[in-house]
Amino acid sequence: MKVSIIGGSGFTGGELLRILATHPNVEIKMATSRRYVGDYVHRVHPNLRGILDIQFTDPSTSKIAEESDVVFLCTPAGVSAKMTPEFLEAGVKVIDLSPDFRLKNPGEYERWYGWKHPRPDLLEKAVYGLPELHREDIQKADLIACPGCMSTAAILAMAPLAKTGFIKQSIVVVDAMIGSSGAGATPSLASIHAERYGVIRPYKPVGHRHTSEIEQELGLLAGENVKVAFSASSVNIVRGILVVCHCFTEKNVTVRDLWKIYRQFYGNEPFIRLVRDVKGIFRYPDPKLTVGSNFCDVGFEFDPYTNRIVALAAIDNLVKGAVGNAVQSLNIIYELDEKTGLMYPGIHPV
Amino acid sequence: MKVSIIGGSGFTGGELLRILATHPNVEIKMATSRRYVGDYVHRVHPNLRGILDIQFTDPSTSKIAEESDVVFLCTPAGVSAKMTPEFLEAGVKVIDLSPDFRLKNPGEYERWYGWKHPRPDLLEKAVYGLPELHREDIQKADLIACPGCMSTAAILAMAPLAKTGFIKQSIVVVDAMIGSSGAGATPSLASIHAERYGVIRPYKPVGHRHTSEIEQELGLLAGENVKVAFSASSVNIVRGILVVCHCFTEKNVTVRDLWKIYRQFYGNEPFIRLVRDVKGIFRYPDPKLTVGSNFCDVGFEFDPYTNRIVALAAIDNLVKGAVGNAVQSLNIIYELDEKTGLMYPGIHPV
Amino acid sequence: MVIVLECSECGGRIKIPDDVLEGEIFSCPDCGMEYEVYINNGKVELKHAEIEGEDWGE
Repeated sequence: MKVSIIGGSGFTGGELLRILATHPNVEIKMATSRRYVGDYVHRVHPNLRGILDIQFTDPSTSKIAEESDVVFLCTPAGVSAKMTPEFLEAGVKVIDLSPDFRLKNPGEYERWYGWKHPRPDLLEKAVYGLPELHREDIQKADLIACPGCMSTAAILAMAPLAKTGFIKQSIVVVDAMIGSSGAGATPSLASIHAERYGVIRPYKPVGHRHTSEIEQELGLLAGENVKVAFSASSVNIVRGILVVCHCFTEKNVTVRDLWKIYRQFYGNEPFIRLVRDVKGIFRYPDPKLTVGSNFCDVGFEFDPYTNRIVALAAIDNLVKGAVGNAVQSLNIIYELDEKTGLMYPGIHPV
Repeated sequence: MKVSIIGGSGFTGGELLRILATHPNVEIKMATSRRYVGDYVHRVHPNLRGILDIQFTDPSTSKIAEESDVVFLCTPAGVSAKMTPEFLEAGVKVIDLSPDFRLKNPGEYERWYGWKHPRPDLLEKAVYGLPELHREDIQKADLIACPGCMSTAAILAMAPLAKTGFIKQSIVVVDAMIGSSGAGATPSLASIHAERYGVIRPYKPVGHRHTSEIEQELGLLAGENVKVAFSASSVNIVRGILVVCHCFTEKNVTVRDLWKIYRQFYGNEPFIRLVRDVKGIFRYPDPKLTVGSNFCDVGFEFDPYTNRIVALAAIDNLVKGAVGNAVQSLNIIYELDEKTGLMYPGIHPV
Repeated sequence: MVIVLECSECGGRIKIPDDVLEGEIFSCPDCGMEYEVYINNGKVELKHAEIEGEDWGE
């Protein structure tokens, strides 16, 4: 199928080009970039030198629509809300990696993004692009809203617990730790090496936008409202997210129960790996072990001292946290094997 | 074809398993490890969880020979020299990633390794496994000696200059900078995080063993003895090698001449990328841009002030510096497309 | 149809569509040097386009 990428010069756009370059069923028609129009993509994404021989273009939406079956939008917040309607009207499927269509309730955009959504009618039509939770809807969708990177990790860590009633009437606490590629390629004083290197920087201890997505999805699973106390800190890596989720429960739980709950929920999901080893140096999920792969490693532990289930998840924020969900959704829409073009082993050590 | 890996628990063994796991023409029969016999490989190589479902074994050489067409030896110095003869007698092809058969001249082993080679007769039979220089010999070989990681980078950086007489009667100076994975997985005080992190550590300023290989191969190209002043320092990355090679010349050279010399030599080699950009932030080779890929990025510059050609090369020490050459050689021996199973785009940023 | 011109910096091959307009910018795939197209009595030719200096670190 013919695909185009809007906003091909950022880290997400580059990662999408990397994955699609070796995807057997995809023909990349266009990769757009206003800033780098005319440049070869490997000038911005050096890992693609010798792999992709195309240049960035900046055509009109209608030109892109003419030549593409599917468009991926790797655009900053607010851009996709304007472009998507045009593509949908032209019969082009949209896989949006921006936040513009993730939330069902327009009011939540005002609260978390301070932004009045221009097309609330489309929010109902959009499907939340997390295959492990919405496979059937994705299959029939024209508009996919890919989840935020940290939301992906937190939701996947706690989904089995939400489904089996372990997140009832209580607040869950989520600490997310993320690498520098999560902040994107736009330079800022906070992201220059001398300032960013070696930090453990609580950059959003409260009010992080991903909270609303996590509450939305866990709420659907739990069948009632869930409140999430979310804090995000950046750490001294480039790729990777670890979430440590604290779920308090009155029920008594054993590790065996947890294995059963997580196995039942994730069965044979191709990209979820349950990691709770009893020996060795890789006992719990750790993003270092997922770099470059589409795997989400999920783990858990029970703390009898505080009656707390600790749910853990580790992903590569650029792959499973962004383009992995997008390409999985593409595979689902076109009824391909979901693993197509995504079954990379991670790079270790790195 | 059926392959087995001897010494599968080290970083090189793990990287070989990663590449072979998705190689379409390979069936992995055995991965041996005395220390981890019976363990699943993903206990030692966590990136392979969900990718490879095999356990480490520790059978006799004859058992391995029975079941394998090719064996890869990822063993410390001195082990392969004992094992290889048995495999060759059993008609099994050997691709040796250890240093035991790299040098043609047995005397060099005494000088650089302080080791009397037990089977000097096999040194003539062994082919130096650098496809860009020895493709025809590799095709007909039963015993391949894969080059050292830093030798690979230095040889590929200077080969075109050696061939065109730019390295005549003069000493070349080579500064190699390498990541921590180059030291292997055996723990030592020098490699614990608190001591290894953030170093720029000249660990072998003189007398590095790879010197002999570089002199051997450049000498063959130049048609006369070449002397290499080699220094190796470890830097604050995990994967990657950069070599900066200083070649002094009386001839006057322009950048255009250098492009011509390097293009002529490397023509359309699948894994060599010539990198000397005039703009952007990726102007010269940099291992950060090759992580996880089999590419060797080669660049150059001319310094009229000291009449010096600076030749640069960057590789991933575990891929092109080790298993990449091994798997390329496997593809050549079995007359497959040399790119089979190796055409990964690197991971960027990482 | 595409015409191929040689990059004066590195000798690389620059592919130019034959319906190119005067003043269009093309860059060499091998070394990134940028050129501006000009039509010299019917013949498509390249001249150096100046590259705005980017931040290149040190």
